[in-house]
Amino acid sequence: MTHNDASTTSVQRSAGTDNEPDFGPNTLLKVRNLSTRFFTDEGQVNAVESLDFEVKEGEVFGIVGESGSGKSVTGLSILDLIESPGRITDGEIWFRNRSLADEFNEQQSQAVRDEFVNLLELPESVHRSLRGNSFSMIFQDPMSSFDPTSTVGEQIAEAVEVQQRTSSNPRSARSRTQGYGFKSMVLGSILPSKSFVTEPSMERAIELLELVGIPDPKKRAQEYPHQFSGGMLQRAMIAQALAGEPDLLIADEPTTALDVTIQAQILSLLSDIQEERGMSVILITHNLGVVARVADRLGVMYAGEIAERGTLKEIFENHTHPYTAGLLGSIPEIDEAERLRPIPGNVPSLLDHEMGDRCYFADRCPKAMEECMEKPPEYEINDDHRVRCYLANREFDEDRSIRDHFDGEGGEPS
Amino acid sequence: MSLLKFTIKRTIHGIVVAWAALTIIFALRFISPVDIASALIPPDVPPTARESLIEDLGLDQPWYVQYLRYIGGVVQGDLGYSYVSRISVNQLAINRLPATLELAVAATLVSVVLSIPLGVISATNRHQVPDYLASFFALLGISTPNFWLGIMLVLLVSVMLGWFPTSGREFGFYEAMRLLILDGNRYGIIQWLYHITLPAITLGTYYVALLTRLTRSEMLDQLSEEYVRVLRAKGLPETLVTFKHVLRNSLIPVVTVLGLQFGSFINGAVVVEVVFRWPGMGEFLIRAIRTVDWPVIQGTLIIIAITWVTINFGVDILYTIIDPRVTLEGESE
Amino acid sequence: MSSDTLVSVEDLEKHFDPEDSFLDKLLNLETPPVQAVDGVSFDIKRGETFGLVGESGCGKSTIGKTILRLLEPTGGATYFEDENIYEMDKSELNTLRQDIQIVFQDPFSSLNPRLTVGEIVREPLDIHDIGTKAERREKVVAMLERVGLSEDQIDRYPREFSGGQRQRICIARALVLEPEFILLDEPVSALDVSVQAQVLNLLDDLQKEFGLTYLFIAHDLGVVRYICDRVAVMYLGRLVEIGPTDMIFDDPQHPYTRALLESIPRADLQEQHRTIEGVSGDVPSPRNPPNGCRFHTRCRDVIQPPDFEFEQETWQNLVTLQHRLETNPRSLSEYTIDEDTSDKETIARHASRIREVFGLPTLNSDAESVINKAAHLAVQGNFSEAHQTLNNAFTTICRTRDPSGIDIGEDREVACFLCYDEPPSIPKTPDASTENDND
Amino acid sequence: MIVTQGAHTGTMDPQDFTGSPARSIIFNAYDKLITLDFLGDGSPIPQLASGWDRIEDEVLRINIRDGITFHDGSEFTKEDAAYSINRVADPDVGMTTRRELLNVEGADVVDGENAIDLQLTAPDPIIVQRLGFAGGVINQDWAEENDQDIGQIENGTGPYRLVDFEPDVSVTFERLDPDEYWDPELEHQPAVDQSLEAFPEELTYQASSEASTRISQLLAEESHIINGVLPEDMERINDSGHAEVRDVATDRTMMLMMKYDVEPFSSLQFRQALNHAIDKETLIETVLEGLGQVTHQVTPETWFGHDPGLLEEDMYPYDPGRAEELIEESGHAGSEITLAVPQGRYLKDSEVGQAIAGQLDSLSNLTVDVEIREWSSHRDLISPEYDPAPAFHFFGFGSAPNDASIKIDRNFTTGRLDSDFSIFSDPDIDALSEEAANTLDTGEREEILQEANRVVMEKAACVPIYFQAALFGTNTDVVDFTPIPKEEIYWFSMNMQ
Repeated sequence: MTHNDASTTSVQRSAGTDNEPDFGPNTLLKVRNLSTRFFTDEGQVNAVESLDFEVKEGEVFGIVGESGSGKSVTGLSILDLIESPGRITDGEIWFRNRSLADEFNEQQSQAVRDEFVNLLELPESVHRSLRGNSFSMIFQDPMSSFDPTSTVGEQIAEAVEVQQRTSSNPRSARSRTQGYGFKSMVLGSILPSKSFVTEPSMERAIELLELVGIPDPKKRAQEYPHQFSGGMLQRAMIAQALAGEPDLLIADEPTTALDVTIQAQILSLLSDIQEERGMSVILITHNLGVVARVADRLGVMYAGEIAERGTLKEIFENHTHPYTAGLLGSIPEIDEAERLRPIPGNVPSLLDHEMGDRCYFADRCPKAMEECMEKPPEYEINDDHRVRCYLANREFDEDRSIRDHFDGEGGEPS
Repeated sequence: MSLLKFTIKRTIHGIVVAWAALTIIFALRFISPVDIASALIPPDVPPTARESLIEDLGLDQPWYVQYLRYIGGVVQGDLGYSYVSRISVNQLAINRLPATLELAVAATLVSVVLSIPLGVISATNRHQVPDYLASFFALLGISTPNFWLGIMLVLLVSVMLGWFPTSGREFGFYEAMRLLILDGNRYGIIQWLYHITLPAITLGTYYVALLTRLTRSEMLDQLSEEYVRVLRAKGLPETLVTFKHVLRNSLIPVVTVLGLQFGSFINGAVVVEVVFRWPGMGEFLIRAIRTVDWPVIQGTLIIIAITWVTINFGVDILYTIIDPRVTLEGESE
Repeated sequence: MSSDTLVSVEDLEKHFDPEDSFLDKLLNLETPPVQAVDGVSFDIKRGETFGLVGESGCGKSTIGKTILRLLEPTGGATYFEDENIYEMDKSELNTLRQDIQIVFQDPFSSLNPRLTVGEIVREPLDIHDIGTKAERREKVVAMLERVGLSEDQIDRYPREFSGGQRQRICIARALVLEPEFILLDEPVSALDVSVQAQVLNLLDDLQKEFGLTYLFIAHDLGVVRYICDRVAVMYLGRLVEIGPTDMIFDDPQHPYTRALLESIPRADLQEQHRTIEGVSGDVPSPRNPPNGCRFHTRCRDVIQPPDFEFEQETWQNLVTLQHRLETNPRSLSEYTIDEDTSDKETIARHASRIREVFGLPTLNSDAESVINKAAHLAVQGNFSEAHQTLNNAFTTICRTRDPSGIDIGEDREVACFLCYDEPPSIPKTPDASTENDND
Repeated sequence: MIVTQGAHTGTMDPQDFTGSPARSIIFNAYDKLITLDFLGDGSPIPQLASGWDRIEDEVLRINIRDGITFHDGSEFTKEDAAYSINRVADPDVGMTTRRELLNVEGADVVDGENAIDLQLTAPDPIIVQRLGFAGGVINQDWAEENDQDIGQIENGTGPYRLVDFEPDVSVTFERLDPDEYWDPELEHQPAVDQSLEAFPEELTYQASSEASTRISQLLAEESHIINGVLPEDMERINDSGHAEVRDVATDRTMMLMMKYDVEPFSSLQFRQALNHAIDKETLIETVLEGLGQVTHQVTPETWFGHDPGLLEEDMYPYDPGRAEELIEESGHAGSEITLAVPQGRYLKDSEVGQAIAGQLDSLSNLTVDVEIREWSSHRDLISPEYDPAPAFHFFGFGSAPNDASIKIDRNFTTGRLDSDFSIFSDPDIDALSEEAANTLDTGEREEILQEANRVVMEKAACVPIYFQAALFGTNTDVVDFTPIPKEEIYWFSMNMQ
């Protein structure tokens, strides 16, 4: 496939021609063939590689994986938040949005299919205008996710303001900065300036704080991030993400930095809000317990790919991919204390020249076979379950094992 | 901690620092290789008058008595009399201080007005042509000596092009403003601007370089902070991200440096004032050193020290405005 | 102290004095000390893995550092093989440092990037001047191989290794002096799950092989359950429960332990249907911890005053209000009205708003008038009197007395009045610390 | 007319200032009883005095002109004249100009005559010259009223009136209307052939210690006259087309001072050797670009008591061979000596000092080091109070009344009231000096002083090298600018087209 194509510098527009995307009735977002790469001094890093998945309306889609598996980059790619030296190099991100589809149907018909638009083919400014009101995102560390010198209330009110300005004039970049002229720019860079945020936005921000269960929201809105505890701040971040009433919330490790008791509070808050508003959520985490608690379907990511995806039940009880098995086997459970079955080896390098053209998990896989030296396609096990592993249609054959190519347990390929 | 308590605390800090400075300045007299009496008394004074002058000046007293008198004098605002001009040092300093402060403020403005946009452009265009250009200018500025730049500017802009006067200060700012406000006469303020431009640019340039680099690196630091990504994720326009949040946070260390530099502006002013015949404290101090006018040397140093302490105090207060984490330290948990 | 005890911690206390200057004292700007560790006692038996768990800021890492005398305690003692380490002189301490080693959480920052792996592991040998050069190298190689690295990696630098490998290097460095006791301060929490399991297994194997004793500090209860023999649970600088791991996990006694275990999401299909009885609110500040049982402000099972019968939830809300009035009354200023407003209706409206926010419905009991009075006082900005009013009427043992750990058999101790056969009586005089204004 | 000098004045007190920059400024507004013919031969001329008469050896009667008023309108009286003298003469008041009036005990008004009597403690044959170089006349009532502020305000009788004074920064004068001034035709100044009307109506003095700043001002036509131009900048100024450089040999004798009682300088042969060892022409040519006038005695040609015999005849021609011989004879062969040199006081002082040391050092039996110090600290070293003073230093002795006795008394005598810079002592010189001080007959006195000049050289009391040149830059609009040997820039020495 295209994963080694280092010269690809722009999104390939023709991706849709060879196989048309088909959308399910409740599909909200469909990511196809997404590749995001980072061009670093050490070489090209294939952070996300030919990724496919879809998110349905009103569901929680979990993305699980270890650090460096590309799960965060996936979330950032959807919001076009990839920063230099990274770039989305290929793929399509289809998003259901009738008004956009109508708007671009004529001028850019290749970017429109029914009610869906391919965000990567729309102008960048349009893609970005969806931030806040169609998509929003919450991050791992609430303490570093707020500007330390603006009040929490103001930061949330900014989100409200953006949403209001956008809804009154969706595609105008100018309207978003109206009232924020040169004077405000200069003053705002020195003094705490409220010139962007209006009184109603501030009131709405206070309502949102109350909604996420922050006591004394009026007073708390006037406080600065450092005056909040981690848990409170994570609630505030959720409030901020809700300000734009988004269709899709991307939660990137929303509980990882928090203590377990707080983690439980935040998870139930997220889950309540999701149900109440019927919005879709992409939940990115390394904690299988967290997905188990709130996700409907999930994808297990490894080395920039989704190795296995399906409903929670399929993945937990009927997993095919040895990596999924390894991941589940590595977790020390509080209910029993049997010996862990760790995955040998290390998290793989994503440097293009070190990746090779085989199953990326083969060197750590206890069931690696000869065919694994070639990249496996994605097999469909059933409607709710797909896997990128040869074991989907054949049994592990000891004779064909290539385990000896690689070091034994605990050994590191060097 | 309330602002009031913070202010009290900072004031006491300031007083302690000022006291230390005063003591060091006092000690200078004793460290100086020249006999204090001969330094304090003009060489032409005949021996009889000399004795009485020594008595008058209290130089026959033990050092601690002299010290107490000296501190007492400073506390009462009495800095003694210049032996060269026989005028009270206070009077002289009052004439001189505004000039230096004007120059320092103007230089600060020059450096801020030039460096912050440069820093922003540099940071937002990292590793692109504007960034390299800004870095080049920064390097140029930092490696150009003040006096040389001053002389070159005078030669080019004043002597050859005749755009600005070579030196001097026709009007003080206060005087110029009074003229403007009371009489509606703009002549004074125009002259003031006309004369201060070159010295301010000369003095400010070095700091342009420094502040540009600082702003750039702070901006880059801030831009890599997680909250910037969050601001973008919520759809905030880039202008607001850059100015309302990133720049504002980047300026916090810049303000600290500015505050510290305001003091060095006064030091740097010594050279610039001499080159531009700018009648400020620096030029005054140099003259006093040349004539070994001890009361003036002491008085000038004291005023510089006190100005510096005061300005840093001001910066601390400003800090509490731009960085809410400062005053509220200790309250939250 | 029984002979199989290796480390014994007695009444350890570590308060961090804020760095107040003389001026701060003069101007009365002192900040109260952080009571990071406040009277903690436990024994660690030879050859066991003793776990110390708790949420961030509970003081578990401070205990670790204090035990190693990386921090000086403000009270109490730690005995290592019956020697109080706080009374040791330099040379004794030096010997002790060979017997005790530490592995930190972050393998990225705890390795000197300018030294090779070989040098890093050899460094303790150099410092304590053990063996000849050749012996040292031999030892280093053996140790590296033991933790799963190979001899040809000895001249590489830390940056060339992954996180898991670096933590192996840290372990090798800790083991090279053949210590008896290793303090593992969150050794796996910076690692990916798959690698974390490798390291945990390695630690387990090494313990058996070398007869090591571990103090394992962690916040991940799954990891603790997996590796520890006995566990102590900490909350706000105190131990709330201590006992054998299985018992604590299977039958937690302290409400906090229960809530902690409840809160952990399980990687299990049944997870979505499990109702979590967690804790509400945030951990209070260790500068100003609650009186009595430190957990009572968040405890679901806080004991009711003997003369009343509230709904447990109402009672808990009442405790929350009491605590707020005591420690942070200014946060209630939103509900107050101007002092000179005497409009009864307005006062009543605000009072009922407070009650609504704090979840205090109208009650049909003697409590009603007290609560109402307190709410009115609070509305008028008279927080200390409001607090006094509530305090006089409703006193709970959890608030007035400090539960000390009680032995409930099977090697377990719990610091909770619920576990007392007969709770001690409430002291007659309400506690005097109610004027404690925190700003 | 804007003049920019290297230094300025912090005070306007005509009796309590130091330095020629202050002198240049103050005497535009203040007249003296007697002044000197600065543009001419420097002889005393009556200013506010109408004449004088030595009525006794130790009493000088000075007649006062009538009808002169101060700028504040009050009349100038003999009381004011006496007050002005007494204020300076009283050592307890501590006026800096007292140096010239050390022999004055006080002044009394003369009853019935518009005159004062100056009471002297010694005959002082040059008291009139000294008065001409001393302080100005002030109004008694005004002075007593404004005791603290005299330095900041002005009330003189001079042709210019103070308009604006910023101490050490700038001072501006306006010219009086000719009919306001007591001598509109300037008849009392023989060397000035124009009337007051011809001189600038407004006169500003500024200061800039940086030569480059002064030159920039001149070239930008912001300043009409500057002083202290460096030789290397001459070409640039002359080429600019609107400014030019004028130079004048001043009265400042640049010489090497030697301490008479410190070896090896205590040896006459050694001192003579040093005199032989310096190639004065080459020094001026190479270091000073030809600016400077070689001398073989300490007194300038225009001064009273100059020895014309020494003008052409060089007692010590440049002869390094002879110098080496003399050192050999002195018994100090192989000596190591150090020359103390100031920096920032005289024209290219440190460069000249280094060149001198280089010439001396090239003698085969002498080693010479140089110690260069910033002027202020060098001045402390050579001040009378400092002990031990350097035994060998480079010194320039300048502006004073044009009388040889001053150069000799102050630099080479012992025990005189004003021998403040002297590190030399010789009975013959002391005797001649004493004799000159007590001889009132002009002809006789001239002979004594010429003899003294010769003896100073015979005893090799110093190594006179050159008279320093002063370089001024003037705008081409300035006509009739006459630089004077005293280095000052007075109103009457300039005019503008």
